[in-house]
Amino acid sequence: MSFPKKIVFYFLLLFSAFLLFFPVMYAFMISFMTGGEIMQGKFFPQTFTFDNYFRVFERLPLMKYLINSFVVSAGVMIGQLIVCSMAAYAFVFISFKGRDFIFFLFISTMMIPWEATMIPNFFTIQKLDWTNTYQGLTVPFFALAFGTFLLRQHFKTIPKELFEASQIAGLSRFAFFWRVILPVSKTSLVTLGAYGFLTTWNMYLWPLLVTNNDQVRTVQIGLKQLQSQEVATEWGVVMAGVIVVIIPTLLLLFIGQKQLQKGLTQGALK
Amino acid sequence: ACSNNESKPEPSNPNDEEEGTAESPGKVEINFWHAMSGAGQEALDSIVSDFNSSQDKYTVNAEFQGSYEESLTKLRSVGGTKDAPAITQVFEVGTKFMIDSGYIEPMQSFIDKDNYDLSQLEENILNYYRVDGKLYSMPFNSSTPVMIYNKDAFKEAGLDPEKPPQTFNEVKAAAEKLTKSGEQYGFSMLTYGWFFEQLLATQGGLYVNEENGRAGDATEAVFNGEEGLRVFNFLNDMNKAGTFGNYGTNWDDIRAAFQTGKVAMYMDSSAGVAAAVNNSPFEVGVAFIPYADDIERQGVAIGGASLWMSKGIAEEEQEAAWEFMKYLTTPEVQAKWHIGTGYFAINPAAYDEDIVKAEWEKYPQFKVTVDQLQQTKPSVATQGALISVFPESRQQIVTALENLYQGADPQEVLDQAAEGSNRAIEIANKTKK
Amino acid sequence: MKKVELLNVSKTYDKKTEVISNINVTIEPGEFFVLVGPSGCGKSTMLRMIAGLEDITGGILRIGEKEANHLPPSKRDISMVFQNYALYPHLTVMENIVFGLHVKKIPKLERKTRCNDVAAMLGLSEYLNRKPRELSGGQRQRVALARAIVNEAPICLMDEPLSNLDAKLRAHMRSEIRQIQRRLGITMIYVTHDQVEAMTMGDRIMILHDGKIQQIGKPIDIYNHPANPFVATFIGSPPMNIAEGVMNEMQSEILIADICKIKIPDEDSRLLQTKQVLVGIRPEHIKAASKETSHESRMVVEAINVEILGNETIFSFKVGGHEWTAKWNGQWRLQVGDRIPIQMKYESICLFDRKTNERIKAPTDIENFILDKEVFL
Amino acid sequence: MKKVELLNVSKTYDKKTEVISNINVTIEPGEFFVLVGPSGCGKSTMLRMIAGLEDITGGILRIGEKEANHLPPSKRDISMVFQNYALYPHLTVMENIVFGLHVKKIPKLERKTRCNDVAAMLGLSEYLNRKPRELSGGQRQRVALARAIVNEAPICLMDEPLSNLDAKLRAHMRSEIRQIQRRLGITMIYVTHDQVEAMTMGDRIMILHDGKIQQIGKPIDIYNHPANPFVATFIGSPPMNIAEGVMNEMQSEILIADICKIKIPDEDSRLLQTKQVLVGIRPEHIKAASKETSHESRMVVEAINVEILGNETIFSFKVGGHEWTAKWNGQWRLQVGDRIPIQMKYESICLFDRKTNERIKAPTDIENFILDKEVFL
Amino acid sequence: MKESSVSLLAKPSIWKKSLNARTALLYLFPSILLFSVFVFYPMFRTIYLSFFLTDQHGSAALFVGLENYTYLLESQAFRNSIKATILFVLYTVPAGVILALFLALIANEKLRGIGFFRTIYSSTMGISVAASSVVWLFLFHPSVGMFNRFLSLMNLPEVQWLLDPDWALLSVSISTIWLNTGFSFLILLGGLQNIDGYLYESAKIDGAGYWYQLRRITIPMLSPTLFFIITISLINAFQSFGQIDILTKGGPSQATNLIVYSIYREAFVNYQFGTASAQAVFLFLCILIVTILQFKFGERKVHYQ
Ligand SMILES: Nc1ncnc2c1ncn2[C@@H]1O[C@H](COP(=O)(O)OP(=O)(O)OP(=O)(O)O)[C@@H](O)[C@H]1O
Ligand SMILES: Nc1ncnc2c1ncn2[C@@H]1O[C@H](COP(=O)(O)OP(=O)(O)OP(=O)(O)O)[C@@H](O)[C@H]1O
Ligand SMILES: [Mg+2]
Ligand SMILES: [Mg+2]
Repeated sequence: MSFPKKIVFYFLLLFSAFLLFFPVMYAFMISFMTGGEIMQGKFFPQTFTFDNYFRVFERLPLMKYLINSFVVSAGVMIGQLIVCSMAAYAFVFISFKGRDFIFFLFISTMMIPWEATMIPNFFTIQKLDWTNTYQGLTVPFFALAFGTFLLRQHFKTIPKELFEASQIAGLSRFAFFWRVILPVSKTSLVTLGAYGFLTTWNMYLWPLLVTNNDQVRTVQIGLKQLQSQEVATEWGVVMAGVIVVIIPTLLLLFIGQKQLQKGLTQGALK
Repeated sequence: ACSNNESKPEPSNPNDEEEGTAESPGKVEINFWHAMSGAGQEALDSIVSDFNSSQDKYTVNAEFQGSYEESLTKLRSVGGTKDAPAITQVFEVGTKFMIDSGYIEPMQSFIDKDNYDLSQLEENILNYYRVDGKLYSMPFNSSTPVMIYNKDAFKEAGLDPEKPPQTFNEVKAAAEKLTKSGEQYGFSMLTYGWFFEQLLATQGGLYVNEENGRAGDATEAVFNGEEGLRVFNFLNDMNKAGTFGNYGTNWDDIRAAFQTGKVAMYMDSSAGVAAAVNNSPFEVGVAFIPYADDIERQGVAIGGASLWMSKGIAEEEQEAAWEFMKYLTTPEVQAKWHIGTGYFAINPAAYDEDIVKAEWEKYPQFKVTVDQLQQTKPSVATQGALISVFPESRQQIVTALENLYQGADPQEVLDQAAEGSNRAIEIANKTKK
Repeated sequence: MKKVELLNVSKTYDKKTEVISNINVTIEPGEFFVLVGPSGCGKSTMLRMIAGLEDITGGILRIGEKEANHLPPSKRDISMVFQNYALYPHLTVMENIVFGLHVKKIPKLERKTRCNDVAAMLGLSEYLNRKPRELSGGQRQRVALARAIVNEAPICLMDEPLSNLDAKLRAHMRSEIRQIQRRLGITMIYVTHDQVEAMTMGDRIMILHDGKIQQIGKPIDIYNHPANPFVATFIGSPPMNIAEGVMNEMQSEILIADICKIKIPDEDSRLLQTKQVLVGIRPEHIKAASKETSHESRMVVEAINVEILGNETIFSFKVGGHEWTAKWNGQWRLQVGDRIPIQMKYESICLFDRKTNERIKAPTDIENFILDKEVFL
Repeated sequence: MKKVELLNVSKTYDKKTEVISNINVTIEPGEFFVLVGPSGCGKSTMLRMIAGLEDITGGILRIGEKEANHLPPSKRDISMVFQNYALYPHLTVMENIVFGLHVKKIPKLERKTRCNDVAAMLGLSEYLNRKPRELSGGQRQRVALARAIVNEAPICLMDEPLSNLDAKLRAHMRSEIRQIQRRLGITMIYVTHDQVEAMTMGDRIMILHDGKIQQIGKPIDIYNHPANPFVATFIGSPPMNIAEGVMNEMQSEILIADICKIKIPDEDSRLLQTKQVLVGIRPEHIKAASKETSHESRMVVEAINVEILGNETIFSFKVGGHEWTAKWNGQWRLQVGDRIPIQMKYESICLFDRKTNERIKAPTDIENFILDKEVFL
Repeated sequence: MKESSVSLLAKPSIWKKSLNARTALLYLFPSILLFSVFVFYPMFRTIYLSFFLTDQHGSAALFVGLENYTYLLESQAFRNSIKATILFVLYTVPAGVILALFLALIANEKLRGIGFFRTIYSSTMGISVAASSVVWLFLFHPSVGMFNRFLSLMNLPEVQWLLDPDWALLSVSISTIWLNTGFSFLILLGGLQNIDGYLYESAKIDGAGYWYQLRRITIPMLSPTLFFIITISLINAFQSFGQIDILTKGGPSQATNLIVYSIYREAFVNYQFGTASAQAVFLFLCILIVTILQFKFGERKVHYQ
């Protein structure tokens, strides 16, 4: 690439990166400011104090929330991986009547607004006596049309000869699934896992509904608890909370970047 | 959707028991659902833990349940069952719903049983929650609206900072003077139905028929009468004149505007006074809310939330809840609450506590809020309206205000809001069992 | 070592058209049996029916003495090598090889020794710990082979195992597979569309076209006595040249594409009964005309393409509407456009009935040498 | 029609190892120049440097008379056919063909006529509105070709354009490409790793190995006079057999792998100066021993693999540590294990210096026929 | 012998067929069960409720037939919601996809340190709606927000981002676009990297410039990925909720009262499950129709390899 062209690209890259990351940087800066500084609308804090962070952890059992969030997100992730991969496996490697219809049915669930189903689901959870439990927070999300779709697309790229070879070797269906399909589809599984983990980590309304106390609550509720309605909000603390909440997911994203990208594209293409 | 309310009579959820194991076995444990976040939660948590350590019979678990709407949604699903929390905090507009719901035990029964002396509490607050002479819930976080103004700006504009405007016309005139085009608006008000209700009440205007819903189920909204129109005209005039700043529906936005000198006068909750004084780089004054010129000032209705006791839970839990509520009303606790949050002390004796005195020393503005409350003339208007679909109706008012600010006709938007509320009321009455 | 027998086997995917129809063949124990035919003729389908990967929709399949129509693949005592190898990409070479043994619960120690033996035999010992993607095409192919061999199944099926390899490796693997099959004495059913593979590897080959058997037999017999024009052009490279011919009863000669006449000897005059024939001649049987060649059987053609391959020269020319090729040994300095006198002998040509496509006459002057006769020992 | 000249061209990707080193060659206008070599030897790299798709890290490239090191690809007057065709899958055949013309802002009408002409020439007229994915491999290949031709660029580069095709189509395309190149008179630089393609298509071929030129010349010359053992075994199929040999000065003979002696005629006795040699002989030069064969030059070998290909028979046997092959015409009824008497003539062998790898002697009895001499007209 | 073979053929084939279906069912069982309980059942319940008025406890109280629907269609507020939703989709989807495409294009160049930029661009995927909306709330702040400060710094009139009904939807759209950029970017980048480099080399030899290559090669070749991301973005846009709740709560003047938010408010604040359900059914139909249209018309233009 020629030199002037390089300059143009670097300029675009830097400029976009700045714009895109500005909100995060801004939140980061505010998290170090005092109430007065924030109201004056500064960008750089006068001194970097960790007061807001101390206060966040003081005010809320944030560690507990983080751990809960982690357990719930990991739980949903694992659940989704199992349920979706099994469904996708059936769609790809077992031919049976009505397969396309059931698949269409699965896909159609992507279009149902979650808000429309939330209240009845809440009652269901209550009937099951699952409020305040991890299963109440996780199980409803195990079946995921997007995930099934993504994995199905990937499974389709696996040569069917692998299936046949293992049939000749005498492998059972499940053994084939377990010992061949899953290991071979690692990238897609990582992708779906990351997707499931992130979306679960970011959930707010559902965890709020099905929990009554701090026992299994997740960190997004904590974020909400930092903001007040009638009484003035302390923005510095809220932003500290925001930073604490996004750091684990950002870290996860940075680490899994490559894998994620690979897996996502496989799903995107027919 | 409530068929599940009669669910299995199992002991309440396992986590409570887990928590209980930490305590000595004889203790009665109750849950307290609240919607206090931010500073309110901080103060509340400390009161609850004080209570828990002040005696060894009861343990209260204060549990945040999201915003008022969210927590009410949850209550609806467990109300009347064993799973219901012993105490629930419900915002004032949910009062009618709670009374009708059948989930709750009226406070009055305990007051009678215990011979509790109600007179020690602030009459004007109790009035709101008293229906047919029965107190249904225990007031908790109560606030009234006040007008907060920028004394420095007053001086600058040649106004007397110690004599804030009182009537609509005075406010308009002052706003005119205070407005500096592009830099500072004279007056602002949060786009929130509560303030409209207050400006209505202080004129003695009613919100709904049937004596503001206190003589029976309201069937029609009447806020679009002359009092309501006055309020809308008041706002509309200033908006047209460019002296009114619109800062939307978010409490923090309007406060920030005031604190950064963008607005010279605005309506706030009494609970916001302390922050306004603290965060503003200028001197802050607090005044009564304005009233229509040719009319006598009636005073304000309270806002905020109260605590409700559940029916259908174990007796000793109700007992515990009652004990906790009594504890809450003690002057010491109320003093602490008042200072921590800016909400009123429901027990006026609290204002004599030293800590309050010290605080008032620092913030003489607090006194104005209490005065306003105590000078209120009790009537159905200042008691506040009772309707089950209040949240929806408030939303109608918000929309009406927003449209007003966009230049719509005051009477028209008001009528639309009334119409919308009527439909909601109608449906609610139709489906009421 | 087991026999495989197909009785009237047929297959249809859509219940309407038969992809394979009425196949009757017995594959003897220890035989190297090659299934050859153009793309889409049903070779894979047939192999997969034998493996149990497709249902047999008609007829009976016997493996050993047992009817096997409904046996699951793992019970058929077969091993199979797939066209694209079907190696498990997440397992190492060793794990790939012992995968089937693992499933069959063979003790670990034995698995290991068997794997090592096979790996040594196929020259894979160095690569046992690599993943398939770290191997070259030829090495992958050998892993697939190893996986089939290690099972010691008496029957081995291979579906175009060499089609992805380059020419050199292919030649090498051809002989390797053949040698392994001989050493182990297994019954091999081998699918290919490459006639060179079919010729060089098979004890017997079966030529399939449109799901029907064209001919079964030893490679050389098929080469020398093709049953129909399809077989004639399919086997042999460059393919046999074909043109329409007309028998002239009067002069007892064949007129090929109106430009060349060939005299029919008296003893073959019975052939004259069919008028419309197809005449075929293999490129190597088209010789340069020499001074001795009679005028009639001589023909002068114009080269339209010349390829000098070092040890042989191939040139092509037009006969009627067909492009014919001739193959001569050695390096011929020919140019495109050169007019080349050639001769065709009656003994070299092959005649088919144009209507029935049946062979009327095979070439008789095959250059068929027997070592003892030709060579001084 | 332009000349392409490489002066001392070299290329390194990582600034450490040279992938291509010191290439000096002039490709004449209108020449069909083939670049051949094993996989990874740098063929594509060299072609891409000529195309301007890779930087030239050393030396000078001239196209026509101009230095072209820093010209952008579009200014080099070239067209290129990629190994995998690089057809635009979202465009129709016609759009693919005229893509370059479109870019060059050639008027619509002319685009159309040129496209139709080229399509007709390559037999693509029927497919102009199809998408590449609806074409067979051979048709795709022709579209790629058409796209290159339609530009009427004086130089055309092709990178293994036939490697994805099956044998039959490949043979056909070979002659087609050759004919088109001749007709248009363009300069063609053609990359392949297939020696048959190199032999049959090139006016001259250049053999590359490890980024270095091994030999440049006419295909037949290279076949007959390979410069070193690498070239000798790379060109010709089956490859030339190679074994270590030792010169015996006393008896003026060569001892091949301790089992066979060949007498060196007196006139060649100067060859005896090198003691350690490599002896090469092409498979077709290994003949069956006949009664006339002298005892010394006769050898009895055991066949370890036999392939009867219908018109020729290839068998292999061990010589020293090497597997040798012999190719005989006709069908020989040989069995594996047969002991076969063969003979090798001094005239047929090729000798290389074991140290320098240089050729000492080329075979002299090439079966080189000139039409006029052999054939009666 | 023939008979026996026929009987042998017939029996197991039925058995085998049902075996396949049964095995498949076994694998699908968890999904089917969960979907039935947590998606289909509530959906049917929603449809059921949409024919009723509900009481204060949210249970069906009064059958009103299609009245909820007719009310909705006549209601000014709901028409407004539809308008807002359509506008929101129009604001967010094309702009979001184009922005992500732009980022993917510049991040697809082979430059030093490109990994850093890719990470930054994909970072919004890891930030929750709740967290980011809080930050945006602050950025949009009428008096202390960065945007207005910046505007006044440039001597431009300040904008009431979330308060002016003309701006509010746009402001929410901006934050939504930002929020969705990470995901779209990652997918588009992946799509770009899947395009065969030979195509570009071939175009280079033909002399095609950057823009020409972009228009004639990159975009068409990327079309399957674009199609995927547009579909997902559409569905997401129709279902955006969190940012509305935090930023505007549907206001000002209902300008941002998207259907999903309106459903939420009807159900959670007003406790009118009947109308909420009717809206939900309506929304479902909208998404379904848009998706079908999208597949029908969009896919034609898509090229699959
Ligand atoms: N699953 C299937 N469903 C329907 N038809 C099929 C199926 N598999 C193969 N066919 C058809 O059956 C015929 C034979 O296919 P088969 O795969 O056996 O050919 P083949 O001889 O192996 O060809 P190739 O050499 O290309 O592999 C083809 O016409 C093909 O289209
Ligand atoms: N972009 C690159 N970066 C570093 N090394 C490269 C690159 N491209 C090719 N090489 C190396 O350069 C050498 C020559 O590669 P090239 O592609 O020219 O081989 P080739 O002769 O075309 O082989 P083939 O027949 O397999 O196509 C190889 O060793 C290869 O690994
Ligand atoms: Mg096949
Ligand atoms: Mg190459």
